[in-house]
Amino acid sequence: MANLNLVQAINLALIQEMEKNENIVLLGEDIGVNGGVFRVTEGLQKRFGEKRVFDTPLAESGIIGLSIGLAMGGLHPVPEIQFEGFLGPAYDQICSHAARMRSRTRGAFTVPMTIRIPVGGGIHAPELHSDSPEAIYAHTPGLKVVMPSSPYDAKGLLVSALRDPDPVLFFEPKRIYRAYREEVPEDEYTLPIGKARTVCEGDDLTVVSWGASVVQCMQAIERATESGGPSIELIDLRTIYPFDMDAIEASVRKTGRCVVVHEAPLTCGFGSEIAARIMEKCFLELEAPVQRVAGFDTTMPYYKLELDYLPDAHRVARAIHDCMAY
Amino acid sequence: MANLNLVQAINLALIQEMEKNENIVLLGEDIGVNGGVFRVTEGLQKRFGEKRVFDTPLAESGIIGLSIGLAMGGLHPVPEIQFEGFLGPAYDQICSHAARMRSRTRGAFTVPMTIRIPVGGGIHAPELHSDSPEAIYAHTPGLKVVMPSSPYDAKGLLVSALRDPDPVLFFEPKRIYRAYREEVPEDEYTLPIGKARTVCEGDDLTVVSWGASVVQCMQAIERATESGGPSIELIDLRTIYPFDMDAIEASVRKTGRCVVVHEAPLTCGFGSEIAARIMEKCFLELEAPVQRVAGFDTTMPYYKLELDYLPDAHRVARAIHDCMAY
Amino acid sequence: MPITTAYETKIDRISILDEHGNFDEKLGKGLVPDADLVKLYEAMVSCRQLDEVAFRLQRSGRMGTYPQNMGQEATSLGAAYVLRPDDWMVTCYRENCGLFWRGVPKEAILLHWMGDERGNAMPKPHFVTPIYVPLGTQMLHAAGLTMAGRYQGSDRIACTFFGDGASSEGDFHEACNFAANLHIPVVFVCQNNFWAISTPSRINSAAPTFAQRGLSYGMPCVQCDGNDLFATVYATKQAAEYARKEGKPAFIEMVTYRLGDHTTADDAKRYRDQAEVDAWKARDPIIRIRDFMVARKLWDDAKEAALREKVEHENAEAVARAEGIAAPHRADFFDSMYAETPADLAIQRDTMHTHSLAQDPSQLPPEA
Amino acid sequence: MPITTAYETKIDRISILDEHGNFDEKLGKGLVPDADLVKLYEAMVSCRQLDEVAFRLQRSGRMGTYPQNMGQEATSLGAAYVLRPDDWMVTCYRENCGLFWRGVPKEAILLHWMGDERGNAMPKPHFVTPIYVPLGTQMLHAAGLTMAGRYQGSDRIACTFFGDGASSEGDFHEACNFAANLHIPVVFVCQNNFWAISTPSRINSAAPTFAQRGLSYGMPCVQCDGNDLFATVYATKQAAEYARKEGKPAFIEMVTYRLGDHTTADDAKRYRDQAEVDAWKARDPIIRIRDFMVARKLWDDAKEAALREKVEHENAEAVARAEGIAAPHRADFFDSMYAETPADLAIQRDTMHTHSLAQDPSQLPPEA
Ligand SMILES: Cc1ncc(C[n+]2csc(CCOP(=O)(O)OP(=O)(O)O)c2C)c(N)n1
Ligand SMILES: Cc1ncc(C[n+]2csc(CCOP(=O)(O)OP(=O)(O)O)c2C)c(N)n1
Ligand SMILES: [Mg+2]
Ligand SMILES: [Mg+2]
Repeated sequence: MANLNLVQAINLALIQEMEKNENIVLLGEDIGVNGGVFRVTEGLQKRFGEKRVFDTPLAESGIIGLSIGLAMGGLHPVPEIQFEGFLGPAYDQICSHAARMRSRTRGAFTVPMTIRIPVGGGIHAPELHSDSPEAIYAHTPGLKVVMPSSPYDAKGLLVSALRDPDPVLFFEPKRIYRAYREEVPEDEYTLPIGKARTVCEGDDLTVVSWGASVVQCMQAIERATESGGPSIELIDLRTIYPFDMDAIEASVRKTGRCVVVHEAPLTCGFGSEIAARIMEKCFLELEAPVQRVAGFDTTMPYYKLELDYLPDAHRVARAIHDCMAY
Repeated sequence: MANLNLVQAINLALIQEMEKNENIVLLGEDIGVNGGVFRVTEGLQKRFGEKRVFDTPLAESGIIGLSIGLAMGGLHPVPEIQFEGFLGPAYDQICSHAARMRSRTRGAFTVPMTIRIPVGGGIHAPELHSDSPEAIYAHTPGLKVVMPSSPYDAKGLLVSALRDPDPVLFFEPKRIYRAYREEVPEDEYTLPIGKARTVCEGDDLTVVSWGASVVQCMQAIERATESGGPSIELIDLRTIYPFDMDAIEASVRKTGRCVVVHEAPLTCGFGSEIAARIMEKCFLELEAPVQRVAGFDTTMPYYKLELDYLPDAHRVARAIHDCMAY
Repeated sequence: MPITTAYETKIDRISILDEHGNFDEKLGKGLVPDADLVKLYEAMVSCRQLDEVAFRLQRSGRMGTYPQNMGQEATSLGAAYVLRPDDWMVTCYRENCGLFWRGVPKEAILLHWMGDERGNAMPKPHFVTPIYVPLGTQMLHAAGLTMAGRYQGSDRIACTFFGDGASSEGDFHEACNFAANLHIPVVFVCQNNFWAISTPSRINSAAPTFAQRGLSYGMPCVQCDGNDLFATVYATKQAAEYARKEGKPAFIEMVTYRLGDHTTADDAKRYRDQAEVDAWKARDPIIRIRDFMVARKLWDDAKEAALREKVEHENAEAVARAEGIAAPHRADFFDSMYAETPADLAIQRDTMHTHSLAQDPSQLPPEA
Repeated sequence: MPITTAYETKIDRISILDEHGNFDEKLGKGLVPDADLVKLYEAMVSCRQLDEVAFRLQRSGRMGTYPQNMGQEATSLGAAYVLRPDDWMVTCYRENCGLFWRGVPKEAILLHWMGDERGNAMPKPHFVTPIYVPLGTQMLHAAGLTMAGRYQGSDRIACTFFGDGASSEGDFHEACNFAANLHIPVVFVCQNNFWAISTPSRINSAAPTFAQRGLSYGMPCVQCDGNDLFATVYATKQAAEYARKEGKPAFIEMVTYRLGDHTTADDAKRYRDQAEVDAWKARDPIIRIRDFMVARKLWDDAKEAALREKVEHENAEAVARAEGIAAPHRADFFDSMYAETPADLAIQRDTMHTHSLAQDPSQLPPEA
């Protein structure tokens, strides 16, 4: 049992799985000697050698396209895309090939691959270093999309991804890479892809979120509780696709109210899918419309204004208030 | 007043606007001598010369990237992407640049550009020639997304796009390129981007759709009406972003029931946004959960099974029945 | 010296059996044993005949859009003949002749164009990938497949095919660059058939050759007559030996010509002159080999007649197998998405024609 | 002849004032008038000093991540000196020296790195584009801007800069290919500074030069000493003249070195030896020109001291202007999305801190 931050938990998961499974290889920009710009792969090239951990040319489509070939050839590549803003050049290889290979070849070729991607805002970074594109990939059948919100979850979910026979986009919220530490077992454990986590239980309202926003939600809930507010249940989705609708449904059937929180733009963000499903599944139990607290329908602003863009505890609290008052 | 199909209506709109505005230039794969694989640009190179209508190298990112530069330089480029399945390589130029240029330069550079893209299934085409990615771009702030469902609308909307100061993705449903003809005025007219069209009025239920699916909806509604079913209002969204929520809201407040229909996969398709908004705006008036009839969360199958994938009149009718029976 | 030379290079052009029947003994002697030559010829004739059959199938509504290979048989066949059975051959959609040589069942290709994914379920032992639709994307997979093989201890290489048009895609550049810099032995074969649908090759490259596309990456580059089977064999042999020995990529431009329309959906008369087509008909790779064999008494009209009959029969059987396959099951496209179908997707599958998607079946009245 | 030559070429390397002070009169004489040389030197010194200021700003939390230009001043400056004021200069993020030469206000660059979009509102008359973050993407815009200019009847060309790493991106290939085949006069300048963050340039190209990246497209290619201002001026002059005259692109590799960390977020000691850095310090483009001017009595310590003072003062003022600008308004990022803000977006803007997004205000009780 060690006290680790999210970066260290991912690093540990990679080490342990690479020792178990020699088909796992890591590739990407600056992940070798440099250990990645966030140091997530620190020490791995030294430990596993240049055949298993290697730097690539600076080309994201190439990184993913090569990885697809590696996966078709029987390995489990773990490409790192340096920032989510640079997924764009790889969009076609991910959506036209990785997502389709199994289905278009009726299983003759498959793409077991875990794409690691730092995601989200709040770290004062330059342009295109602060976005949240998870909904784009959740709308693309054939992919799995994971976004942990804690070191413990990160390790357990990454191990599952590294053992998954299908392509997984593993989004790492950079805002909480080093925000806090928690106990993370050295011993092997996995967290199932597709299952949510109930962070705290409550009876009056359900908050659904994922990634760094979960932390904002916890703050808002604490305040609400301190000030004797409603009893709130917080669900951390953990995986965006497949997503744990059963957990959300059970909770909202109980509470009758729901607030969804994410950093990505509102329109067609994944919150819209959750809101639509809740209506479909819990229509008769709903006491208020599902509230969405999300990024706005604008480009993520440069860092001087980024905190005005990102959902924060205040906006979450306001949504809880509105939803309860409805 | 001429009787035109959708291809001819677009061709006419291009001719008329190009004659008015010499800053409009057309580019893309095989759009010149060949007139495009769907013949939408037939005769335009002959008419306007190779400087205004030209074939490009086979590279979609290049086509859009070059167009962005042309637009920054003061022209209004109209790039054609041969099939929606080949938008992938251009995703980064569209989302990282075209969508952001105005905002990231605070208006110093803008990208007036109309990207023409044949979209959707139902024509027995090969792989990646039958998809519906509109939600991906509706989730990307800075873009406008248009999809006409008739020759008349196509001309009016395209003229608006060609005069719009911001980047517009103009999706052309290939399934109805030549499906039918209708009266299309020779004279100039425009249809505003962001306004929906009420195809037929009704009191019991609202159907919202766009593109080729509108035709499927009309069939379903006819049948329902013939068999003395409910009175149904059909709204053709016409533009996916910005979208006409006022029209939907007004209709659903009246009917209390809604079915949304689109070809794209269900999860995080644009139907989810509409469903979520209806709940937000019309919660107290809703008598049943909004029903979504959409493509499934799978890769679009090859053509032997494509009709099992695409929403058809039967599935729309079933949804209407379910929604009314709720 | 203020001006020095930073780099200098030269690209060869290989031609062994030219369109006039001139045969270069020095390069050509012993390159292809007579017995093999006959088999290779038969393979080209068979592929050509299947092209005609496929065309008729499409016209009669029994197949979707189909891209004929006519005129380009010698490119992929020459490569397939040289490659080891366990080398990867990663192609686009105009390399039927090479794929069939490696044992890919003809019905697989037919099924693909009949709109049936089962045509892509390529039998692994052939070390080939299915037809690729998005241009320029497959070469990166060729590099990955080869790197994986090396990782697993094999000295397998890959040979990947793409067109003059596809070489304009960014992924082409990235694939070449990755292979060169990460030392992945891939033979890149650009099939320059002068057209990308209606776009003449000069719009895809203003350079004197496509072969020089490989110079950026420091690869050995060569151009060869792609309608000369001996030349495609020779060029691929040299490139493959280099790649396997050095563990590095090589680049070949095979100059050929698309004798038919781009696909059955295309009408080439709209954009190219018949004179150009006729000139290339005279350079047909099949005629060239037949004349060569006849001159050497390896072939005669009787053999030709027998071959025609055999080929028509075989191809008819392939069509029968393709059309005889059971209709795909509606559920197929759900169950092939993931190793394990997610619960929500299973519900979509099971209720696809009985309920509307959004509906929780438990809340439903029976269908009217 | 079965083996003929399909293509042959040679790439020159230009060096005029080398690191030992050797000056080639033949190429260098009259290339840069003494008066200009002094101004160019002052520009490099000023740019270098701003780099130091920016570094301190970042360390003291007054600016975000910043990429120093240190050591590469002569590349973009040589080009900017040659270009016509109405030629486009389309850069990445390490070309401050050239941009300042063209009159871009220093505070614009500072503002960008201070997380303020107003730093990107480049004044049109300078014909420059703002800093680009996604690598390799700007060269296509350079091609489009140039094509638009030609369409409007101007003979304006563009000069676009990118790094050794960025040349691995697919968009680089597409930009070169479009410019070559559609006859767009763009001068492509690859700044090879041997590193892409921690990635050595050999991983981005295994070829002997980056200059040969241009051979694929049949462009004239040249390599020059990027730390030799005379060489960058000479190479750009030749390329620009060719481009303007022929209406076609040209390619230049400028060999230079990044003396500082990749950015203030980077620690180059993790991946490169100090010895390598020291060797390059001896090739500093600024020192080289200073020694040259001193030897020719164009410069002395007094002038140097005066310049330092002037530069520090000017740069301090630029910082003051950048930091003195009013805080951006929250609404800015809504109102700059479209020429006309959509109604729904206006509601998001107006209610961003008073209501939760999903809520129809009309249905709301007043805030608690
Ligand atoms: C990425 C992508 N863009 C466009 C297309 C549409 N398309 C299919 S074939 C073709 C022309 C291909 O030309 P070339 O690469 O020379 O191959 P050829 O058909 O001549 O064998 C085009 C544009 C595609 N399949 N993929
Ligand atoms: C498309 C894209 N991928 C990755 C990055 C992250 N990144 C920023 S700078 C850099 C290295 C660039 O190296 P090079 O092109 O040689 O330019 P240099 O920094 O050496 O001037 C990387 C990988 C980016 N900005 N854009
Ligand atoms: Mg071709
Ligand atoms: Mg560099």
